Amino acid sequence: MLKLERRPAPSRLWTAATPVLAVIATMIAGGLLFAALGKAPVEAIRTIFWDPLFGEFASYSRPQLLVKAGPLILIAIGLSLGFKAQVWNIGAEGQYMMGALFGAATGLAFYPTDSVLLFPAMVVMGAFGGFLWAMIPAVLKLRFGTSEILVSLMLVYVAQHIMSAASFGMLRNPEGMGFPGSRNFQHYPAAFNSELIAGTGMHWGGVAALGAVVAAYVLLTRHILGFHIRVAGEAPRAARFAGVSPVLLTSICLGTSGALAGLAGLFEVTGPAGQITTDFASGYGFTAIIVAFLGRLHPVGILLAGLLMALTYIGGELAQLTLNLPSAAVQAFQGMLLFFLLAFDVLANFRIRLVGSKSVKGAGA
Amino acid sequence: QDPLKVGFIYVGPIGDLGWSYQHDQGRLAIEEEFGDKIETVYLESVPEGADAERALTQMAMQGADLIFTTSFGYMDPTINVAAKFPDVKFEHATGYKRADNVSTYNARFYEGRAVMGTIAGHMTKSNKIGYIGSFPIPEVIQGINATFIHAQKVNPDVEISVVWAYTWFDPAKEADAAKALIEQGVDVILAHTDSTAPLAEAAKTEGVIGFGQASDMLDFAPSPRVSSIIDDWSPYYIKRVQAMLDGTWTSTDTWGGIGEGEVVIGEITDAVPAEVKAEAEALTAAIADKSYHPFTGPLNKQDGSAWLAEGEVADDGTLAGMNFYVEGIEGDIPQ
Amino acid sequence: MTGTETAQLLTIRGLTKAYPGVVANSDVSFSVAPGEVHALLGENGAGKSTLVKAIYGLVRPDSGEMRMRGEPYAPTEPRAARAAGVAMVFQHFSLFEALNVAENVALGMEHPPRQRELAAKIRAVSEAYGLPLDPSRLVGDLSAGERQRVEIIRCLLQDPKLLIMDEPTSVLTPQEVEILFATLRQLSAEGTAILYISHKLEEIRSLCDSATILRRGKVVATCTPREVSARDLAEMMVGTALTPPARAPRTDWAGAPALEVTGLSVASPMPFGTSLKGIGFTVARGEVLGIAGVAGNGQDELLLALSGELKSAPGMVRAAGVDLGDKGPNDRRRAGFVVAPEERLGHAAAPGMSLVENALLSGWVRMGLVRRGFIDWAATRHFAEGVVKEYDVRTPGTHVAARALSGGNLQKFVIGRELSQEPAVIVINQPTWGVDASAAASIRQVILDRAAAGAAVVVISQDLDELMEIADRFAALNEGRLSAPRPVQGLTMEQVGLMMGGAHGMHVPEAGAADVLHAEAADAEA
Amino acid sequence: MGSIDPILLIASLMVASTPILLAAIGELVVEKAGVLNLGVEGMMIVGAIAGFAMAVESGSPLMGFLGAAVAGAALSLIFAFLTQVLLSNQVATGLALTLFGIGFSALIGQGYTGVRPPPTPKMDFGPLSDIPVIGPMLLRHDPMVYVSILIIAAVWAFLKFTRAGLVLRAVGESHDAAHALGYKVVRLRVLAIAFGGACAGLGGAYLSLVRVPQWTEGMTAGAGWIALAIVVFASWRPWRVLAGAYLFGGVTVLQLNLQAAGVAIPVQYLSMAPYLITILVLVLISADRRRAAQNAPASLGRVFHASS
Ligand SMILES: Nc1ncnc2c1ncn2[C@@H]1O[C@H](COP(=O)(O)OP(=O)(O)OP(=O)(O)O)[C@@H](O)[C@H]1O
Ligand SMILES: Nc1ncnc2c1ncn2[C@@H]1O[C@H](COP(=O)(O)OP(=O)(O)OP(=O)(O)O)[C@@H](O)[C@H]1O
Ligand SMILES: [Mg+2]
Ligand SMILES: [Mg+2]
Repeated sequence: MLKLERRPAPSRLWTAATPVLAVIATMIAGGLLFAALGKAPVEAIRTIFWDPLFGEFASYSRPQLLVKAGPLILIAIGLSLGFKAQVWNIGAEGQYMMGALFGAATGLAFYPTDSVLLFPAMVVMGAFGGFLWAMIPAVLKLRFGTSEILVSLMLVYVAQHIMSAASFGMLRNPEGMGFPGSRNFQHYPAAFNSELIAGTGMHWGGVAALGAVVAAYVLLTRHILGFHIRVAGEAPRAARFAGVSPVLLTSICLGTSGALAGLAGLFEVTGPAGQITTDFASGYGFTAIIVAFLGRLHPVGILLAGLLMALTYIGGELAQLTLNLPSAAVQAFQGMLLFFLLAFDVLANFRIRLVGSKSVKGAGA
Repeated sequence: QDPLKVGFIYVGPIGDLGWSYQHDQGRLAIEEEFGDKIETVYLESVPEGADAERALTQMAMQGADLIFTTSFGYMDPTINVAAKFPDVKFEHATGYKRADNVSTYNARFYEGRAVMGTIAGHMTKSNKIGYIGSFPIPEVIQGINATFIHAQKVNPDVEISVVWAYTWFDPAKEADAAKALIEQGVDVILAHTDSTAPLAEAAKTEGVIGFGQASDMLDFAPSPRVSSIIDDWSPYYIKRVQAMLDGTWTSTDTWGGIGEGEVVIGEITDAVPAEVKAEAEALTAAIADKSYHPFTGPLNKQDGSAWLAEGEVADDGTLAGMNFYVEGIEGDIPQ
Repeated sequence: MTGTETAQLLTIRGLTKAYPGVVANSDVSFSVAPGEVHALLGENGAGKSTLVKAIYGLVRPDSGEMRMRGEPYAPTEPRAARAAGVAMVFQHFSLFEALNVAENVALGMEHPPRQRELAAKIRAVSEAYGLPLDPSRLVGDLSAGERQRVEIIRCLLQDPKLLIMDEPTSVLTPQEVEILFATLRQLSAEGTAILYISHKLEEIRSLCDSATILRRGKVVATCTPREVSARDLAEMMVGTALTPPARAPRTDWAGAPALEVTGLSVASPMPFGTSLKGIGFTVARGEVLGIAGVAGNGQDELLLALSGELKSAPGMVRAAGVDLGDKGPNDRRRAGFVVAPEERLGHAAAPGMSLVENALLSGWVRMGLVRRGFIDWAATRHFAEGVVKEYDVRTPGTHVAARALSGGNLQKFVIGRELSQEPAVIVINQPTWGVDASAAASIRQVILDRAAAGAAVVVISQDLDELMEIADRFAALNEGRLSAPRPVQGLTMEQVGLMMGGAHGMHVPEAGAADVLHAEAADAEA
Repeated sequence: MGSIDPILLIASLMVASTPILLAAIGELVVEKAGVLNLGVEGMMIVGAIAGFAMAVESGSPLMGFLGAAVAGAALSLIFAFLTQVLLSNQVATGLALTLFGIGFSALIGQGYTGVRPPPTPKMDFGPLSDIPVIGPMLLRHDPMVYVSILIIAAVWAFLKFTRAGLVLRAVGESHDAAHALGYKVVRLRVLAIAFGGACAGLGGAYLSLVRVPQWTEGMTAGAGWIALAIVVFASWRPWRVLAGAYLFGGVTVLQLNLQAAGVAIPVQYLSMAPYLITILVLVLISADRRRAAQNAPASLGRVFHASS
């Protein structure tokens, strides 16, 4: 029988090794899945993990990794702060949409303008939109003890409806022939979040993501607030002993994650997506939860996990194109990745022992 | 010589049995037609926006020569990617932006709706027909108007209730919407959403009929599905691929209907009386040979203001941006 | 097999159980006869609980043998133990707060009768033994003493042959202890063997027929407790001679009282907690105020209200005349407060964090470890190392997680962290809980030293001996109210017991209680 | 135009609510045992496809529902293994389960799009179903509507009257105390999780076999999350789960009925209503903190590790 023995302190070796093990195990299990679907497993794995980085068209897909990973990392960093403090914001998708809406609405309200202040104002409003949306569960939790998991989630659906109402009403492009959707920011230079250096895929969203990684790292390792966030997650009563106000901390965690998700939405709508449409949200807010866990709630881990996740998306697309791998297979594959990560996590905190059934003398005598 | 590589990107899964499914049927039709002269690739469930642009670029880089982008939301990504790949030809469905290497195409679904409206007007006993709308966009509003105009033509007492589902595809919600309409006494259901759920719901109540939408949905024949309006993209896709093979492809704007074979009226079942069936078939024929246009005056707008004078025919521009109901329909279009 | 062995109820020979890093029981042998009250003695961590858990089928020994009435006995789960007539009252209650008394009792029985019958039975048996209980009340709403009655009734209803009690009296007032002892004596007279674990040596001397003493998992002595002194028992447990703490002569400090609490009333933040009602006291510089009380009478809440974790109204708490009533923990720390809560792991320290991080936890305010929000890790490490060295904390280093320290060492670390901050006011709950005698002595010494240096000290403890030893004045918490403090000098145990609330609604069992029990048990079988 | 007939409205909300009702009562048992499984959506959709496939292959809706229950339970065992044996974080594991379930169901469902499942017959109550009001409102449904109510009643009776139910509540209340008394915490929790999975599977199959009936990818469209909300909303009491599910289903159906009846309320606001009302009720329920704390299983979501 297997027996788990808690390690006195988490093993550093295993903490670092388990994500790698999880990826390898996912490759094996995913290979089996693809084989079961009648696809060449090795080729499928290579297409997903190798080709986007080093394949024929890697010069295009590598920057695209950044484009795709940027919002994931930005949102995941915010979420990880909350998760560390046991504050479960799982409605980042809604905050992402509200950030995009607030920011885009600000930009469109001043259409047309070429003021250089416009874009910074939009950034602020984007962050504010996400912040505001996240403060709803925060306030309800603090005031009434309502579960932030459920409220933040319900608000995703509400945000989705607001999004679609906006793209049909308030923000509809007056020159769009009656079709839903706002003006395209590509044609609105003062509000457009363009590539900073052509061909790199790096736009302000990517810069913000990297900035967030660094800031979160400093916060968590050097700053007393980060320390308090960690204590709150580790031992809530010890946090209160240390003078942490749960009200303040919950607000900070939810507010920050909302603001970062809002920023991600703003950079996305003004850049890669280009416009507000009913289908603007494409699951970044939910995928970021996985990224946060995949990165073990550590800023650098999240950076890597975001890139890895982007890789599975882009590689998955390639596999669809070249191997006809159904898109559902890629989704199942991502689910497996998370399962394996969670499963191997146990190695960092526990020693696994094989125990034989030792005989107790009294029983036999 | 390499086979011609034709790419498709779909907004939903090809298994949605609706919009994306029908486009994929078109893809299969060209494979059938051209055999190994061509090769096809596709990407399904591609979100509109940034992902679409990347997907299109990857497809173009993988050597696609002709790419069909099958959702309105792919309009800007298509134009952007087309600018980067001047040698690749693009075909964007339902949009209005074109370029030298970007064509647009759409289907005149309202022509089919006119036929359905005629059948509905005859078949309803309660004089109430129900319409499940997806989103309040011109294409859907054309369909509601065309249905109502032709139902009223054969049955002046008819009323239409519209429920907006705000989704193209959510079977449970579509089923609930159909049910709500039936409970309001509606006995003919039309849907401009993509699943078979409304038909399945109609099947649960005696005497309620409906129509297949996007695909034929023959599983529900002979009743409740008494006929259907099928998006058949194959004729257009075959024509365009042929043009590529012949080297005669140019940027065009195509808005085909029943006459072009893009909109097909599915078999009218025996649940429909013979004379109604005959009338519907006559209307279909008249629309096909362009001797009749479903939007022919005299027609007023909902508020009673004149729209089309006697004998006047709506122009394509007005239709493409249609954002009003015709006289006789109650309720507002959500803004 | 000898005759005496079959005469014994339970015989244990060579029992060994090892945990990673500790051998909890090493070659333990002893036996218990029917009707015998047998004490298990030993320091914290000596292996007493492990041993009784093995008897109750919760822990599987690595080797060794157990016999019940001469028959091999190796319970694999508590159900088997209960079937063999073993019942146990746990050290940490095994009760469910959101369930009612009858449901809690039913959960500990093999074949409980229907709820209605069970309720009647609980009423009858509890009356007969002088432990009245309402079967329909939620356990969460009961006092600690009442909760223990639930556990005891649960055992009694099973008509046990062997009753194991793991530290049952730590939550009782002296009067309640008397009643419990009467019950136990009666059970023993009826032939029930009792295995009794306690750190209260006087109790053991008055109750038990024999004792087995464990040290570091091994049996180091057996004796008849009535025949030896408490001091001898203690020295057998520790293995060294003990010296009581020395007190420096009192200095009289001038000025306002260092700590002044007036009309302190706060609601408990815990779902089943006790709210504080109008607590008032003052502590002068250099003075130690001891606060006694049975667990669950508001000790935790009082500590939280003094530390600032629980906000009170302005004016309720003053230090040297400054109003701190509505200030949080860090503002109070700035004003000179240091606080050591009872629960070391999870409250005073974060289990998964290193000692350095745990030093930062409460030390940063007074020790200046944070500048403009940024942490000075080097200084923090230095502070932590200082505490470890000065307070003799045995640890491989300051990088290890708090969880990895033994209870006593962690307690030394926590006390050290707080006391080395040059405090003006010290509040400690259970300073030596779970700490071995020599370490306990040194902790008491440091507290007295701090008082001598001019700090005002509040010690909350359930250990009356400890309070008598270090406190100048004494008060008791009872259901959230604090009695008026009295000088320790000249206080009798009787008076202390009354201050703690006497025996909450209990009375000495009637003769013939056992008949009720047995009649009930017979019904249950039928 | 028309007005809304309350009899028909109630009849249709019963059908519309049944999937979330089934999923929610399963989750209630899981949470009563102290486990928070956020993977309801994933288990539902796998139940939807598994039930659909079984029904189509066997031609029997009954087999379909059985298959769905088995599939839901099987998927939930992944969660059980990770959280109960490998002690993983329950929130993250539940989310992973949902992600995996959605992808996996789409994979196995590829051959089933456009297939029509065998119809599930209505219950036959004979002349009873012609009783005015009661008949059309309550007695003209398919068997699963009644099964779902029976499950509620059974869970209620199980938790209230049986010893196993008492043990389950005890485990959810304090796993350490339950362990000390010799109850098999992990085994019991695994069973509860499997039961929750089976119920979620049934709920999914009800969607694909009765309510829609059709298989399409992603067809649960968030119903699993609503089920989770309803458990909290019901403060962990079985009959309130019924009330909560019917309330939510009622609001959903009502908004479509209002539209169909031509009531002039902006559609966008109507369609947000179910979510806003859920939030509102969650707030009202949790506002009474002491009550909420007493009803919530005290060990909910906490990892149990028996060290001895
Ligand atoms: N589950 C466990 N895993 C690892 N070590 C354990 C476990 N349970 C007990 N120990 C260790 O075994 C030793 C004996 O513990 P035990 O609880 O039996 O002591 P005790 O004599 O009852 O102490 P106390 O007086 O504090 O109750 C201690 O060192 C303890 O830390
Ligand atoms: N549950 C546990 N899991 C793992 N290790 C444990 C556990 N309990 C105790 N230990 C380890 O066993 C050792 C002894 O711990 P314990 O708290 O029992 O010490 P102790 O003998 O009571 O000492 P002290 O007198 O200082 O309290 C410590 O090193 C501790 O890390
Ligand atoms: Mg013990
Ligand atoms: Mg100890």
